[in-house]
Amino acid sequence: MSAAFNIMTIIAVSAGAFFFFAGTIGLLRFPDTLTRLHALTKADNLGLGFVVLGLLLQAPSIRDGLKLVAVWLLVLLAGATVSQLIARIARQDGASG
Amino acid sequence: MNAAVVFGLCGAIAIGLGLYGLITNPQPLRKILAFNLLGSGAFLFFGVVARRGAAVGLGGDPVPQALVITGIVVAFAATALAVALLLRLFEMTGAATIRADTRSSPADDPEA
Amino acid sequence: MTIASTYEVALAMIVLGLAAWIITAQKSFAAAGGFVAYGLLLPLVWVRLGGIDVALAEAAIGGGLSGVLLLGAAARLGTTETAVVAERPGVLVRLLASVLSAFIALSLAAVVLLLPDPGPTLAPAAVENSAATGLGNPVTNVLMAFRAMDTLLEKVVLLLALIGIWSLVPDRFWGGRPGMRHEADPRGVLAFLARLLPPLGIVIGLYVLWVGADHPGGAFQGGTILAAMWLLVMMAGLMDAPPISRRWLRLTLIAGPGIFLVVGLGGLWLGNAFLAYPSAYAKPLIVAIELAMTLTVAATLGLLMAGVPERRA
Amino acid sequence: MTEFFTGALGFILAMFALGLVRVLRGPSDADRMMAAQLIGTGGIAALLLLGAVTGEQAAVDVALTIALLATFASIAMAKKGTSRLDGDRRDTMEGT
Repeated sequence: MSAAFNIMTIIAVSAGAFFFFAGTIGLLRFPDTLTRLHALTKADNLGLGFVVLGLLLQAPSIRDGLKLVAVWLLVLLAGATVSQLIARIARQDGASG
Repeated sequence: MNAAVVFGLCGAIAIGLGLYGLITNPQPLRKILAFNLLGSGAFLFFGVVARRGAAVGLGGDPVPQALVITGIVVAFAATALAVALLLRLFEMTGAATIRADTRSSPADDPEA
Repeated sequence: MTIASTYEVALAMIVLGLAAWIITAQKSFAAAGGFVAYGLLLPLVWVRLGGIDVALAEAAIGGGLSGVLLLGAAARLGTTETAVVAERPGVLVRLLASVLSAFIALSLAAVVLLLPDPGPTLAPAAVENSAATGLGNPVTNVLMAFRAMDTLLEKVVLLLALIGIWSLVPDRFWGGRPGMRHEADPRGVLAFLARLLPPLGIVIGLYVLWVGADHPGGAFQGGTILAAMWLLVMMAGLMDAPPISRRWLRLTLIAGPGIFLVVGLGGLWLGNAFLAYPSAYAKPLIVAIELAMTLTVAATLGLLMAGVPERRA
Repeated sequence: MTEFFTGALGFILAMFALGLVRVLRGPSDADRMMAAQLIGTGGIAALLLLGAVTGEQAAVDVALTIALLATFASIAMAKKGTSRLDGDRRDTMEGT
């Protein structure tokens, strides 16, 4: 059972790392602010989401698991708000940057 | 090389950088930033001392760690006071400089 | 080199890269942005050094409050920047400064390499005496009992800084409301966040205070989180900063150090020493002080951030 | 498992360093804010993994604190030292 959990953890954390990679590459390579914002949200939501999922399988107690989920939810909330603020600034700057 | 050595060296360089910024940058706000950088380097030093005192199942000596927490509070209080002084200076003179002789003209500040 | 120390070196390099950016960046606003990132990274370093309590404090202050304070000041001072940059000292001064800084950095690096490893430690003494307070977190024990005088004075310093800021107020605004009146669309994204986040934040702040008895956490870290939630509500324009002349505000500001002082004097009266807790009541007394301290820290930090009173009550 | 977590930690840290390049280069404030956001999230992921590596459960509490407070810097950047968000009312009326 523990071996299966370990394999699932490895898969999930690797997927999370991949989304961080994709988000960072997008942030560096995409041509304008709004497409870069699109790339960023992938790293935020999915990257951290998969890392949390992977660690959830290793959590020693329910309380630790709940805290992990709370971290992810807080980041989702923050990400959604900040994305709005960023998009607004980008539009005022002419969305070219 | 263990964590204490790596981050101790890191703290030493941060102190050097902070000191350089504190001396050479004429903008008071940048001096405040440099001062905070210098302070965080000094805190890392305490972290090294604490780490090397790890014993009886603790990750570090709690006494230097407690001192750092006190230090962080005091550094924040000093930063807040410095920023308030700076903003007040700006409000009164229209410039943010601490040099008495070369005060720039408050041309674009309506309050001055 | 093991995989763990590779990671440590990489982390140290990023931290130093940011430190160099904070010093050399052209614009203060960009430098302050770098400082925020620096403040978000330092907790990683502190976790690695085994100081979780410090990591919590550094995350709450460095990554949160200090960053907001400095970014706000940098934005307000943005127009003055070009005039002051011209005052940059000459080449000779800069050269001397870099020699001096390099010398100090190198000496400190030598000290790091020469310090005994493992070094002298008070950890066994702290653990041995933890039974006296009944608390399981050694750092809280040091802060609240073994070196309680430091913590008391630290809170007094916070108050002095606040008095310093308040003493800058022009006479006509004395007793008024600090900082500017923030406005935001009540149906906008900021107001939405400021309604949703504080209830969660208050729970987390109290949780951090509560676990501080036996695990990393404590009054200062919890109070900082509460202060941040208060600030968020003010920044979203949902609530105005209170006039500084309000009695409840003044009472909150002195509650923490006040109770600390009363308990300390009680220790003197009961025949032990100043700040000596009677051992039967050590834990409840410390928890009471910490609760009052959390409220005081939250109020003091919030007002330190709000700044000089600039409007009538 | 510890080796794997440390490796993942190093990888995310490397991504973090690349994201910093964007903060430093800008060019616009929006780009800087995005990079700051990425750094916050990456830092949280790194802390969670670090907690798993060192077995230090309280690292999650640090991550929780950062998750709660990382938004503040972004809001301060967006407000640019003024009392209101630029174009606030107009934007929301259009249903964004």
